[in-house]
Amino acid sequence: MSSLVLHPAPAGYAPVLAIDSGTTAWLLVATALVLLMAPGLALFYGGMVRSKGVLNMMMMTFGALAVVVVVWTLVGYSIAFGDDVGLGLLGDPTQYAGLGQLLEEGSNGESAYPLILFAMFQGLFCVITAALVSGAIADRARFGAWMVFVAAWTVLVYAPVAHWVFDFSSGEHVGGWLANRVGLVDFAGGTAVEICSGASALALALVLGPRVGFGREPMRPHNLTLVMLGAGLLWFGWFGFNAGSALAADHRAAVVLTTTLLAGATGTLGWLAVERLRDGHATSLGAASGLVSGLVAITPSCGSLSPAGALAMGALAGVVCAYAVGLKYKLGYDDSLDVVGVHLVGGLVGTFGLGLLATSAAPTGVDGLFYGGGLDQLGKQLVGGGAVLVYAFVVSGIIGWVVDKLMGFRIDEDHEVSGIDLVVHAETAYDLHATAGARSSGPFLGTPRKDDA
Amino acid sequence: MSSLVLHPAPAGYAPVLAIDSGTTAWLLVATALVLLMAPGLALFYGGMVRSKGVLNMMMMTFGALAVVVVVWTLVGYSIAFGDDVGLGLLGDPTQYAGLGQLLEEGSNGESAYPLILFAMFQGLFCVITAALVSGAIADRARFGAWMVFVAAWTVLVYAPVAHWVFDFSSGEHVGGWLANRVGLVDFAGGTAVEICSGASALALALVLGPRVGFGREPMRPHNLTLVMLGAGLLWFGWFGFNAGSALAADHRAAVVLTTTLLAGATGTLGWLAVERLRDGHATSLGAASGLVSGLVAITPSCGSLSPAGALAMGALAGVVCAYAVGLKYKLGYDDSLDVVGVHLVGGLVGTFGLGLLATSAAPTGVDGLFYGGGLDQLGKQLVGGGAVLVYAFVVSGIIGWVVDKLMGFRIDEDHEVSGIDLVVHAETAYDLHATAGARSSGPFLGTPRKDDA
Amino acid sequence: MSSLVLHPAPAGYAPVLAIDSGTTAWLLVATALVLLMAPGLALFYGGMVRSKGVLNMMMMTFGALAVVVVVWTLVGYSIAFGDDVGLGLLGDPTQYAGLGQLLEEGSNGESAYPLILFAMFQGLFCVITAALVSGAIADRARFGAWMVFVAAWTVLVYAPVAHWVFDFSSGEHVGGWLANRVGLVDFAGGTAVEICSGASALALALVLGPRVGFGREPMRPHNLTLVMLGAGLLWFGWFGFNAGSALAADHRAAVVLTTTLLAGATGTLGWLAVERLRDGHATSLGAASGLVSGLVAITPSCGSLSPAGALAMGALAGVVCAYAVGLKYKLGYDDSLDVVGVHLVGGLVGTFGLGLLATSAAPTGVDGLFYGGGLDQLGKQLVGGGAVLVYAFVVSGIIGWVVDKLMGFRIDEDHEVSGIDLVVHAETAYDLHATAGARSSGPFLGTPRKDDA
Amino acid sequence: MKLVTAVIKPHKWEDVRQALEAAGVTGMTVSEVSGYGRQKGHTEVYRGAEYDISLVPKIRVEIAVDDADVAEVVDAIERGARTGRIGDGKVWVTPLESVVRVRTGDRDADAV
Amino acid sequence: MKLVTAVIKPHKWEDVRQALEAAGVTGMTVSEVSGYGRQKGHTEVYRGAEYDISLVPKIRVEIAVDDADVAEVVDAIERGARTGRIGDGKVWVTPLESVVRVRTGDRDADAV
Amino acid sequence: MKLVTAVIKPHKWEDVRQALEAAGVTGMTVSEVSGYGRQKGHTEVYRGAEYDISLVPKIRVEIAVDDADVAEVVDAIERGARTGRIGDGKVWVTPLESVVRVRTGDRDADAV
Ligand SMILES: Nc1ncnc2c1ncn2[C@@H]1O[C@H](COP(=O)(O)OP(=O)(O)O)[C@@H](O)[C@H]1O
Ligand SMILES: Nc1ncnc2c1ncn2[C@@H]1O[C@H](COP(=O)(O)OP(=O)(O)O)[C@@H](O)[C@H]1O
Ligand SMILES: Nc1ncnc2c1ncn2[C@@H]1O[C@H](COP(=O)(O)OP(=O)(O)O)[C@@H](O)[C@H]1O
Repeated sequence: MSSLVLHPAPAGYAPVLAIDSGTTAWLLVATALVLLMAPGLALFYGGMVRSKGVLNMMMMTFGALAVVVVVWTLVGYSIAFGDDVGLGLLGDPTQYAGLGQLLEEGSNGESAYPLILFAMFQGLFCVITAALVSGAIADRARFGAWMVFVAAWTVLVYAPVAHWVFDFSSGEHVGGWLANRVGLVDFAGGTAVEICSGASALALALVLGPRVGFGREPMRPHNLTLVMLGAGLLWFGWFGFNAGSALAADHRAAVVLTTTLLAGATGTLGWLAVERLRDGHATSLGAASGLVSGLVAITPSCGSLSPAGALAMGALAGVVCAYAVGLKYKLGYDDSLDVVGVHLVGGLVGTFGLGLLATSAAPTGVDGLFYGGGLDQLGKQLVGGGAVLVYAFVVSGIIGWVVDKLMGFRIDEDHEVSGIDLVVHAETAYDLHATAGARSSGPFLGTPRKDDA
Repeated sequence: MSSLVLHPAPAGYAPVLAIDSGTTAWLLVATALVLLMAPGLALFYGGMVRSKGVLNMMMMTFGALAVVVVVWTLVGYSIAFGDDVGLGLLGDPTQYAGLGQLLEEGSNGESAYPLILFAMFQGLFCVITAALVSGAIADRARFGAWMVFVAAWTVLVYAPVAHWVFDFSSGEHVGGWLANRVGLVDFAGGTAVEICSGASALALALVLGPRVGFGREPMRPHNLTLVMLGAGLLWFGWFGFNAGSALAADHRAAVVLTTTLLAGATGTLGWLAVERLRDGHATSLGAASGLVSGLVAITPSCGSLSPAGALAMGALAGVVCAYAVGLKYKLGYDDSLDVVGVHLVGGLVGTFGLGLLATSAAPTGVDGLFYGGGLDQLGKQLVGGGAVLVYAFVVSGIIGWVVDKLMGFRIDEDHEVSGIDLVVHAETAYDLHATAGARSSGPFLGTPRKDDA
Repeated sequence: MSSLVLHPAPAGYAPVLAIDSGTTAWLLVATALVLLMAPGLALFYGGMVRSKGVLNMMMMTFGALAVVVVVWTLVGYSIAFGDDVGLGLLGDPTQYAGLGQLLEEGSNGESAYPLILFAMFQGLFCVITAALVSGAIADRARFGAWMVFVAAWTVLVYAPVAHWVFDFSSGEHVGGWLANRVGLVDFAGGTAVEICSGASALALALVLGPRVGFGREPMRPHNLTLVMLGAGLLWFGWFGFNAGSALAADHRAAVVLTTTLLAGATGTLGWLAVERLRDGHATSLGAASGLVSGLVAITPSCGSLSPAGALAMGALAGVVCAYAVGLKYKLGYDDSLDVVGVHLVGGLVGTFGLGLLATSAAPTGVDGLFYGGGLDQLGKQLVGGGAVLVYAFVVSGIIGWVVDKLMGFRIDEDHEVSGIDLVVHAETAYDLHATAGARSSGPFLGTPRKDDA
Repeated sequence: MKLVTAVIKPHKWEDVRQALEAAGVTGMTVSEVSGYGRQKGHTEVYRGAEYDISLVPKIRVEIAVDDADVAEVVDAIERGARTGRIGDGKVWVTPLESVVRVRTGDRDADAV
Repeated sequence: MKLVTAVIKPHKWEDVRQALEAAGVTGMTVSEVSGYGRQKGHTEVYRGAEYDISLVPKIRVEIAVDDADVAEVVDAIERGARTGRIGDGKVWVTPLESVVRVRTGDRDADAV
Repeated sequence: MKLVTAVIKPHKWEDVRQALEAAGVTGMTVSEVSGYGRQKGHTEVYRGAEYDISLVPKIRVEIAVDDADVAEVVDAIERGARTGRIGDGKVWVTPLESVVRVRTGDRDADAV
């Protein structure tokens, strides 16, 4: 059944629609795919830290997943997709609070898919964005503080930004300013997800300060097979993220899947080419990083490019990000796992690059500078990207600062040196020795000891 | 295309249906997702044992997968979904023997999906249930004995229970007693999968007895990154398990996916909260365990709760199971990986809790005690949960005992100390040293030596 | 919506079709599933080599993924699915060059799915086939040479073979000789993927020669949990590979999914049975290998067998391949990870076995020898399998030889002993020690040193 | 001062540790090693190819002790580690010229 | 010749290496070990069950040196490894009867 | 009794083992260590950041032998381990005061 809805919001003026089983099937799967990006990211990040911090790294993603899902259900979805309460800045926070309203009504007659499914799909975008931020503060954040940060950030940063970017006006529903007034094109979240996570990450990295030994001690990835596996799961999940954003199982979704595949491939090749020429070796971490860079850049532009455009966009992102990750050593901020270098920079490449490479033959129907569209779209992209960057950076920084003052965001230096897994989670990730277990005494279930964490 | 069938059995009184491509697409994917739960579980369990037993742990899942698929095809599906041969206890074992009957007929005119697909989807439920059981007998079961147990258990335990719970009467087809006469609500297997696996696991743990050193020697998880990865894959697959049980790509499936997501999130938070307050640390194993607890409890109730109900159900399960896993040390049975504490207890929480928290606004249309439905549904749930618990425990115990007498279920104590991987599978999982391989002599393809196993 | 197209090419004489959302949803997912087979394979292979070569092994898959996607977009798809330029040997390489032609037209009125999606789905088949080849040359191939080989091989080997096997004539479109003139039945690539990869692998193994210490030094798998995980992901992805090849979400896809599940199960059991009887132990590597063997053999035959036939086919493949992997020690070629023993042999079992076991009750409607179809279909299978085997072996050998002459395909012996990860990629996969990182000096971003690679 | 080195079976480590504690030993250094001797290794099988693993996992314990305590320490190890089956391991004693505690600079008897 | 063996905290390895380099030591052999002593291990918690890990990670450094250099080498290690907190480790010295460089067959002083 | 300790290249372990077997050595203790010396390590690159890995993997073999056999054992190791290239490793010999076989309580020459 051909697609009957316009992307990405329900088309209010369309005839009353029944739920379409094909579209619903695809959205069910796409939602599951985006969920899978969470463990994918946990592995991608977890493999990149030292073995003494891998569990904490994974826990920041799993923790974010749990917290965001709850907060999103309670209030986040309403802020993002409720009727605008003024100026396109914020949705009505009470409109869908708790999501009970969506339990019975399958469709509002304007969508070919169940609205509650849309709410979950969008909620998982928030999860991924939050989890991405954690890459900047590896090895040194108190877990409780992180959980509190994520809750506040969901309400104050992500949900408003999602309203701006993803909430299209339709019928009597009024949405956000970037989507409807500015005319920003961001198919699957180059601004709301990538730039937002990168800018928030930079703010947090500054609030927490660098790891003990940053730039001096080696902090090389402890398990690159996890990184590669994580990258693979991310690519797989990204199909749901991007092509799911078409909100239909139609030709447009197919085009989006295509550009997502192509940009991942050339992102990989672009980064590897830089490494080969600059360092003499093409590394596996480079392949994984380039892949993600390409995917980041195609996220906003996946519905606006031709196959050739997607190949170019991916390659561009791969090359630019390969250089951008070196910045932190020069500027001295410890963005531990390069959220800025990959997601902020890659997000900017994709969001602005769309202004150049977009072709109206693609689903979003917009022409960029190189396709005769002039500077018009580029201007809109600059406004959208810039606004999200500044807002996310400032508000995340404030939240981080407040959390730090209230409860302390960072663990002790001693604990950091010992290893955060041990101190905060009372666990170590691996015990692979032939003599495993031979070296400790047995389980004991009694009076708990409360240490730091 | 909106859903045309009633859950979960074909509606015999409905007009003759054509196969719906959207529903079929979703069921194809859901079936694949449930398959993926098998490696997910293998990793989840495998990471939790000591490194000397991880391969055996994974092999018990892969072995169960292979055996169940064959036995289910030959006879299991018929017992579960064949016409009842009396009292709602058993389907006709010959009716679909070998499944050749389903090769040509796509639909019986009562289902919007191919029946052979339904047979596979249900068969994989049996796989997961069997594999769950293996968690109770880590590190000490003979592999051949396990394979024989699984075959017998599929026929004698799972298939009958599935008939009771999942086989709805329709038209001339008469199904099982719990679904049709008692009116048990078990959307995706809180009784047939969770309680059944937990009770069977307890029986086997008692038959085999505790591991050498249980409660004295430390037996801590050897690789928590595998556990986290496994938990992630399980959550992803669980969407297919639960929302696939809607047997349609419609609003009901969307609601089920929603409750599944929410309960997993609050299950995680519930368990972590207990840990933080009781032990002082929130652990990654706790996050993974809480997640699974929440998913277990939502399995029967995923179609009966509001979003708020799902949040409550998950949290409840996370808290209760966090305490329940300590029972084994008190009572002295070695349920090695807490199948009882998580699946039996979590399954009971979900099955009985549904009697309290169900709302008729949700797909199954039943009101629990808290929603003005009185004690009626709770009573049905108690009967259903209790019947499955007792039946699975007794029959699994008998099968295990017979297998033990016939061929010996347990490996030698010496072998257990050396490590089951080495002795039973002639393998070790890891060789990560820089000097890998330098310490053994080369491959030899000749006269095999037959040792134990 | 029931399937409206014939497998596997658009049916030109059918009425003009609209895109079907259910079919499109399934193809979107199937394409994602085939993508996931790439990391699945990378893990499966990566776990099987020594720890000093795991990254290179994974990089050969990720590299192939990136290169093939680009080459396929530029020209591969056109060669495979463009209008035949003569004798059924080759499609018109310019017809869809760059795929821009498919950006706007959703369907050509002959397919129920977007054509650009079909192009991506097929492109990923080429990715998997290329990546499979790398298993034969573990631990010793220069990465740049591999990348060049893959590009040439995509154009000269895979794309033509795909044209022969997968490009069905329809309307004015003329396809390949094996599919249309010979009448080869190869549902999902027993010839184009399995035999082709196996024969290419054998050729490359001969071009590069054996690893230092082959047959003398032990080279045992360094991480069997990765192998098991990889096998699990492969099975999951294979559902997309095989059932996606139905190009519709219908009863035929359901049958294909069924045979794929069953053959994987009995493949596992077949291999384990051989091991148990021959060596005395059932190993996890055996389970993973048997699973893959069963899946390989069902790939061509998944649309032609009854459930019973699929059980038999899987078991046969498991048993035959368990013996076939020993050949390399006897014959002295170093097919490092048994691409020949599993994929070539398994592909032959499936392709030829179809001539015996096919039943016209299954989707492809062909009867094999045992079902009263005589020798007719077997003959066609022999021609198809033989032609692909010879062509792939010869042309891959020539490409490999040329690459070796031009740039050198193999790394130095010294480097091979040190470990290819270190030398070619300047990385090591694991640093799991408690003292991780303590033993090297910190990061330095400056003048790169160019070594070998 | 002497250095007592023991190579023992991994699962006897806890027993040895307790025996040493009873003998008054408060410090030691432990490492994972592989043993080669009368106790044979095992065979592993990968895709039908057999690999002979000749080494077996052991734990090595090193203890710096006063000359006077050597006999008691060796005795404690023997008691803790003995199973009576092949592969129980070895204990050997080497002369030590000096021992230093890094934290304080204490020497010899004061250092352990 | 003497063999100097040092057991130190892992994160002091780089400092020790530099101190040794300054003292003219150009070769050594390093291994990962676990220490048991005054510095206590930690407790890990898995599903509510507590495990006492009594061993702490250490690095052992072995250096064969000329008799004349022993004092300087021990000194360098002390300087590099000392933090003043419990668990800084031990250094001990044993007599060596001979040293051989495998590559050349050089003996003793020529061999290190 | 003497303790012969050899630090060798990992891929020469099999040759050394065979040479020792030929020399009548039936027991030894083996461990994974890292070497620092003339043979330099390598550079690894992660996201453009270079890390100098100064240590190279080695295998250490310890053998308790009768005084009479020391020369032959050292010789066997030299033969097995030598490639003539930098990094072949070291062998050193220390005096042993006693050796005990845990299983039997046998001492010294009877214990190895
Ligand atoms: N000559 C030796 N030098 C050093 N270590 C030895 C020697 N002989 C045996 N060992 C160590 O002692 C362990 C036990 O020795 P083994 O011969 O197997 O049994 P047992 O000591 O009971 O006779 C070996 O695994 C090895 O680690
Ligand atoms: N008697 C001993 N013999 C060998 N090693 C020892 C001995 N005592 C301590 N060690 C080693 O020295 C390390 C530090 O000792 P510890 O008692 O913790 O602190 P400190 O040396 O500061 O008093 C231990 O972890 C252990 O590795
Ligand atoms: N003074 C020393 N004390 C202990 N071990 C040493 C010493 N010098 C070298 N080694 C060990 O010997 C190994 C080889 O030494 P190296 O200087 O690299 O080569 P070569 O022995 O061929 O001159 C080193 O990796 C280290 O393990």
